[in-house]
Amino acid sequence: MEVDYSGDVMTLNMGPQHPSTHGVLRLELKTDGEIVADAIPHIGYLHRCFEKHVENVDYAGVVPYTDRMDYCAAMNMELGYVLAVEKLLGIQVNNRVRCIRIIMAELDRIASHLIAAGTYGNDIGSFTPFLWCFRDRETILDLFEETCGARLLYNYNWIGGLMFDVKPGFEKKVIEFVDYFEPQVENLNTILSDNYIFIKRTASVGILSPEVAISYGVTGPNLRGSGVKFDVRKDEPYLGYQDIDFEIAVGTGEHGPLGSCWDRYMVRIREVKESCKIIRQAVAQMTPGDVRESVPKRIKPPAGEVYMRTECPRGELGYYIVSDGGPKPYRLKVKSPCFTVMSAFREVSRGSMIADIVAILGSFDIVLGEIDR
Amino acid sequence: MTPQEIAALLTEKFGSWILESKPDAMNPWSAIEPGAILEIAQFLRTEESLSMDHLELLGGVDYKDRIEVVYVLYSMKHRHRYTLKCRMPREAPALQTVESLWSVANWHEREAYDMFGIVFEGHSDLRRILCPDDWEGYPLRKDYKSPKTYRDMPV
Amino acid sequence: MLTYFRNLGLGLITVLNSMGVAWRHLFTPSVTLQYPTMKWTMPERSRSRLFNKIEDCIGCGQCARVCPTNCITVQTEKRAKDEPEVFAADGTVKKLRTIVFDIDMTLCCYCALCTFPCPTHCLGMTGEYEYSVYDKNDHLYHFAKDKPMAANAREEHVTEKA
Amino acid sequence: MESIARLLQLIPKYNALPGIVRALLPMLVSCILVFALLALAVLFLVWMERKVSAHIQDRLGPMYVGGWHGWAQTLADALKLLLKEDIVPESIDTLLYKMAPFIVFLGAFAAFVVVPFGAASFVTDLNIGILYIVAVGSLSVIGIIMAGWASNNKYSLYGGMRAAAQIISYEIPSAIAIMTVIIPVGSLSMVDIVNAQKGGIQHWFLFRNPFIFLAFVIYFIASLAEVNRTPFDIPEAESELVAGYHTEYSGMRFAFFFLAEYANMLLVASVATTLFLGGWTQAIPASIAPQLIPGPILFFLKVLVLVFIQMWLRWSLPRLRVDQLMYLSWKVLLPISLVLVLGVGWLTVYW
Repeated sequence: MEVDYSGDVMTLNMGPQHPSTHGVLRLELKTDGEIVADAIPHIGYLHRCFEKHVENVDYAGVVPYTDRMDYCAAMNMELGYVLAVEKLLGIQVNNRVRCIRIIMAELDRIASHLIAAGTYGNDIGSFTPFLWCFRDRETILDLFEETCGARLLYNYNWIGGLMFDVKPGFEKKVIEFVDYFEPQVENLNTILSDNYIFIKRTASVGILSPEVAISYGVTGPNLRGSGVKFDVRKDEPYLGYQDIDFEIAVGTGEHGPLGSCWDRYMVRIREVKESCKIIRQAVAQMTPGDVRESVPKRIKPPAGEVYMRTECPRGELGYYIVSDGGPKPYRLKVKSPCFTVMSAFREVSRGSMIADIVAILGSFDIVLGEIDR
Repeated sequence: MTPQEIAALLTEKFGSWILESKPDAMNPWSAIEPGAILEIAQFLRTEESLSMDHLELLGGVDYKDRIEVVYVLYSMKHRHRYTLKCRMPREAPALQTVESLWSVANWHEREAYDMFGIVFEGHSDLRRILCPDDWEGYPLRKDYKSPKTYRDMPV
Repeated sequence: MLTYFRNLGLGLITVLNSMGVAWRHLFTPSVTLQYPTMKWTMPERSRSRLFNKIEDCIGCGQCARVCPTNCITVQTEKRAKDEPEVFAADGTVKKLRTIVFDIDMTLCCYCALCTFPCPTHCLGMTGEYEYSVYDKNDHLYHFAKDKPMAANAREEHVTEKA
Repeated sequence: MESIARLLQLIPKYNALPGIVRALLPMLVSCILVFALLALAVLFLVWMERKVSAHIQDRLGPMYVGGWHGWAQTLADALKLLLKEDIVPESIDTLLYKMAPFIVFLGAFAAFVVVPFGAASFVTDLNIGILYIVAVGSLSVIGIIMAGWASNNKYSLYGGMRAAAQIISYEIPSAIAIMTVIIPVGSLSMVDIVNAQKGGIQHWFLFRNPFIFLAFVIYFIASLAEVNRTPFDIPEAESELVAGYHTEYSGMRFAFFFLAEYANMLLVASVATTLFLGGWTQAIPASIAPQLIPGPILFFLKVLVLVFIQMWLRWSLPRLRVDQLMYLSWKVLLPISLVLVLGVGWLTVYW
């Protein structure tokens, strides 16, 4: 390996094991002093051959595997897969399952955004919001554990229904949590989002212009941070989102150019408030019914293919399933939102400083389990 | 525009290159001539009535007799989606890259190369993305035998 | 010049605001649970360790078939006609004798898919989460109690590990 | 120091010792006394930091070691660091690597020789007291750069370079802020500064005139940067540089860095109290009530309040970037401190 001493460009390996790479990611930084000339991401350290595994596990057994992809928002990952197979099988679920799925997905979105906001504070240097966010997230995890028994990887959404029905009094606890949680977001705002040092560190850093974002296929909060109003729940409503009214939080570029790290972060905080609104309406729409009503005994979908996309907290998650009529999926391709955002990272982070590399990476809120699958 | 109109527009514009199209399937698609992917993609992207600016998914599928690359395209303006499929022989699958139209294709094509061995001509840096760089074989092919050891470490 | 002082003032005010929030949190009660002394009461449906009441198990092998990670191995043996009748808890006649019922907890992904198809509901997930061991092989639980009677017994329902 | 010298007279055959020993011995004993007091204070400070940070973050902090609220936690940590294996990477610059912690440690502890804890309880009364502190305080920069360079690790090199730039550029505003106090007093000696503030709260420099009040704020911010505390803890920024200049250190060497950081915090707080908050003098005016609480206790309470504010800042503010840090020092603190010196000079002359 010849080493080129071509001047003062130093390659610094922000290696797979680094406190702020949100997982096992290696960034090869070509630095000139503090300025980073080029940041080449190397992924694949957490590749667990999800798509190969899935080819010899039956349809119902794939659900625990989909949890393992984006372990911070497992409920939404399951939901995407389950909706895709239901579309393939042509199953319609009753209203109760629909509402419980919306509540669980939105609670999971809040939990995932709390991780994003907490770790982002950590990356910028303020350690306290991390602990506050995780304290609030614990209440959500308790709700999940009480309903389906697991705290992180649930396997709660089944094809055609749910594993268990929610316990009586679950709705009251959810409303209690939402009422307690909404003012807590203000706390987070005062210490982090409106803090002048935080604004100076993030407001003019990592500008992702709308054209570059669309061309790189960036979706979700990262795209909405650049001002593009695009949300799968509004764009192509699934699961009954059409009769729930909520706004799409879009970056406004208050503190500096549009599409900066601060906008992406602020979109997530506003989205959490929207999720609270959605949960309240979904709880109101709940009707009694049997949750395992339309779970098929043998899952053997007809030969064919389907592409289904859902809005997971990190972006637009797409499942492309090809089935050959057998009990096992013939091919399952997952379109992971973090994978596309990571491909845009190199262009966004050119010419920024080392401290900004960490800020940009944190604002993208990536999970390496989903990138490497 | 409904998938039927898109299929009709495509067959009318490109005629011979569109081998087969199923606009009323659950996921409306049409199979195209592998060599013509760049022109058709260019047309789909720049045509005002289509303006497919969001390449959602670019994935390889290994049917035992052929290898297929699937392009799922979506238009943010008109909110419609369409899928293109290129069918290639299993031995030396090769395609032109669409990286110039949608930069998202860069990493997706690298993954297709890594998993299926599909060579994309004109790609900026075509190398393996998920597996280690010196990994032999293409894992997602149906006839793939996983090696017992990798650099004499048991796999 | 004006923005210079405005930024200075803005900086000072927001810094003091965030310090105020931190000050208020000094007096909010802390939420840590002192683990060894105070334990978390596991909710009724919590899923951690698998347990199989082998007396009820009729050796059907449904659980092994459904498990996505193939961590259950079931080997059974036909029960001879002259033997006394043996019944599972809910009265089903046990026609097979399970000679091997192993669950490898290191492979288990805690998805609880195996607990649903079980006809006699003998396989269940308990709330027990403190079962760490020094040697990995100790996580291979052997639930079967019956010994293989007929030495040359043809094993049906053999669901080997895939 | 005189009281210790008188104490030593009582030792039998003390006068038989040669002259030089009789001169040096009291100095040595008082230094060891101050060092012991400081080590104790640092242990208490580490425990306090962990408890303050815990309660701000709704946690409990150390609870088990040594009974009530885990007071012996730092003792246990110190013992652990003592017994921990001291990994020395092999391709390092051994001399610099081994010297670095001691120089940083030296810089922090040598300055306490001049700090007046009480009326008569200080080690020496240098007539250039405050200048000596500023000089010795900047000694630890050399130690940090040595550590950064010697551990042959790109991250610690970054940490070392950033520390050098930060501490040097923040010494100027803090030195100028100190000058605003020396102008009214007229002498550099710390004891004179405290004597000038005797007799109640209205004599404290903090409230003497608005310029000095602002100088206190500037000095406090600049000293935060000198001690590498948030929002200026860039040299050991956990999220970017893994652990900055002390990445490669472990065991006892890391303990020296850790102790030096807290000793620096204590030093900066005690200098601020002596200059602005009237050192060991009482807040209630002497006319109403004579000085009941002994000097050192009062001094230590004021230091504790300032240290608490430093900790409180650490757990509520994010971290500045390097160029913003330089901007703050050169473009904000320096001009304002110059104006303050002008103001104080004008006030003391014409008023």
